[in-house]
Amino acid sequence: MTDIHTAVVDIAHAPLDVAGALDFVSDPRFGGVATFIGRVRQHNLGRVVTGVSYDLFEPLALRTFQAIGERARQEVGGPMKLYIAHAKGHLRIGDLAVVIAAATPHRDEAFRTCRLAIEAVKHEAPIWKQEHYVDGDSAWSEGCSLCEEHRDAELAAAKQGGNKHGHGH
Amino acid sequence: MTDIHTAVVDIAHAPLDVAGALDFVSDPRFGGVATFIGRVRQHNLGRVVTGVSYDLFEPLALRTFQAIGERARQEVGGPMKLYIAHAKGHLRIGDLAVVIAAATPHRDEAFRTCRLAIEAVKHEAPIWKQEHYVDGDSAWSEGCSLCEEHRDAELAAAKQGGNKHGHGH
Amino acid sequence: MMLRITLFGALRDADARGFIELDVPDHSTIAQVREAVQRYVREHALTISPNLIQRSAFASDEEVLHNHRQIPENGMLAILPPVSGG
Amino acid sequence: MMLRITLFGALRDADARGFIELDVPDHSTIAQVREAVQRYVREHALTISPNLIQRSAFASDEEVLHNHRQIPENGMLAILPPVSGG
Repeated sequence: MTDIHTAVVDIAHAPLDVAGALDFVSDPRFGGVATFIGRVRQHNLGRVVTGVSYDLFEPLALRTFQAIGERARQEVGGPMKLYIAHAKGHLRIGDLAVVIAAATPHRDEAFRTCRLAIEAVKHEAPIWKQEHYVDGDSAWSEGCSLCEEHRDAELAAAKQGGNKHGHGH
Repeated sequence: MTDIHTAVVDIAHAPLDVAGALDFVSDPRFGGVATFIGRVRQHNLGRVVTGVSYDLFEPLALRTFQAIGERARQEVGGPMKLYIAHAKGHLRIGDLAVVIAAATPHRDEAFRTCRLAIEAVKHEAPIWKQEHYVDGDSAWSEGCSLCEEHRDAELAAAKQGGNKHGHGH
Repeated sequence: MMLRITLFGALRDADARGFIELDVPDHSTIAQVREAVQRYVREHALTISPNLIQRSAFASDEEVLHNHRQIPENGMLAILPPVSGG
Repeated sequence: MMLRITLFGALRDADARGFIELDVPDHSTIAQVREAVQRYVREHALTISPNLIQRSAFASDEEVLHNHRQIPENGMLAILPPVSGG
């Protein structure tokens, strides 16, 4: 299908391409385009971050992005285009980690599709973030378990906690 | 304040500038950037559209954008940057009518800020859209009344109707 | 006093110059201006529906002025039909 | 059979080569592989917490394999600690 574009981009070669994402979803049928861009922040949980490294299980990540797109298409139930790209490698502050663009005839579906996609990428895709700190230390971020039993428990806990995950993303 | 940028862009001179919006909201404190782009669609309510014209009451539109930004800042209650630009003049299919970009430390506030801003621009800013059809006809879009009594009634009706306005935007 | 009311959107059809001028009593309220505009379009711009005037707001450059407000001292108003930006 | 389990994220610390190899009975389930990995890290990678293995998922290139599933015939698995993309 040409309505879903997925990519893993090694940022040693090229940055994520927001203009390319907008081009991909552009279509005369669509009046609403919602995008989400995740960037590397300078602080996290009170520590000064100098950069992050993303590790990906690439074949499964791409399949997961595609599955997310198909789920979004089902949800929308009408025409849409969705672009999902995630960076891999070492990123500096301000570098783009993830770019999502969703286009639909009207804005509400575009926002919902974009949000669905970024939440699913964060919670389901085999991607790991390691933060590097100004003091030379580094740490893998706490994450969401993909084990069904842990995942269900974590999501239930997240709902109780006002939709915030304990691990802070 | 330099955290809110507002603009009305005469597209006879230049198109709306998505890259400029992203640059404006970019900040090492912010990990989440949500954008909304409204484009001219080829169809509306079953008619083939060849273009639209936007009429704006420019000084009040800019003040309204600024007020929307200040409301968003209150809502977020923390650091954020928000860019709101709307086109004026004659637009063709695919041209950008509105660009909103919101950046905050985390994604949830970015999405909420972006959504708040586009809803407010659509419902509160003194902007009028005239659609031109393939048969040579044209029509001003039905809109949201800015009269307090009509507005309250329309918003109440919209809520009853599952958050969809009767006039379809 | 003479009021100049700038027209927007569908109300531009009321006068090709983009505004109408009305003589109203000093310190009129917006509600009174609205009635004056209704009379004006009944006489001069029959294609404009009274309902559209009813649903329109009035504004200065700075803010929307609701029915109880007085007209600005500079005599400049805008009439804003229902909005459809975005 | 020999299983090769590719490591990701924090689990890369278990072996600098990026994978571990384990000899497991044919047709083992993922639950059994998980136990074998727990034994392996207890012996060879003490910095890895057993809780992290417990919260990790296993997958082929195509899909996450839950505890009741059997190991793939090609003997290739990936172990996925909790994810933190985006």
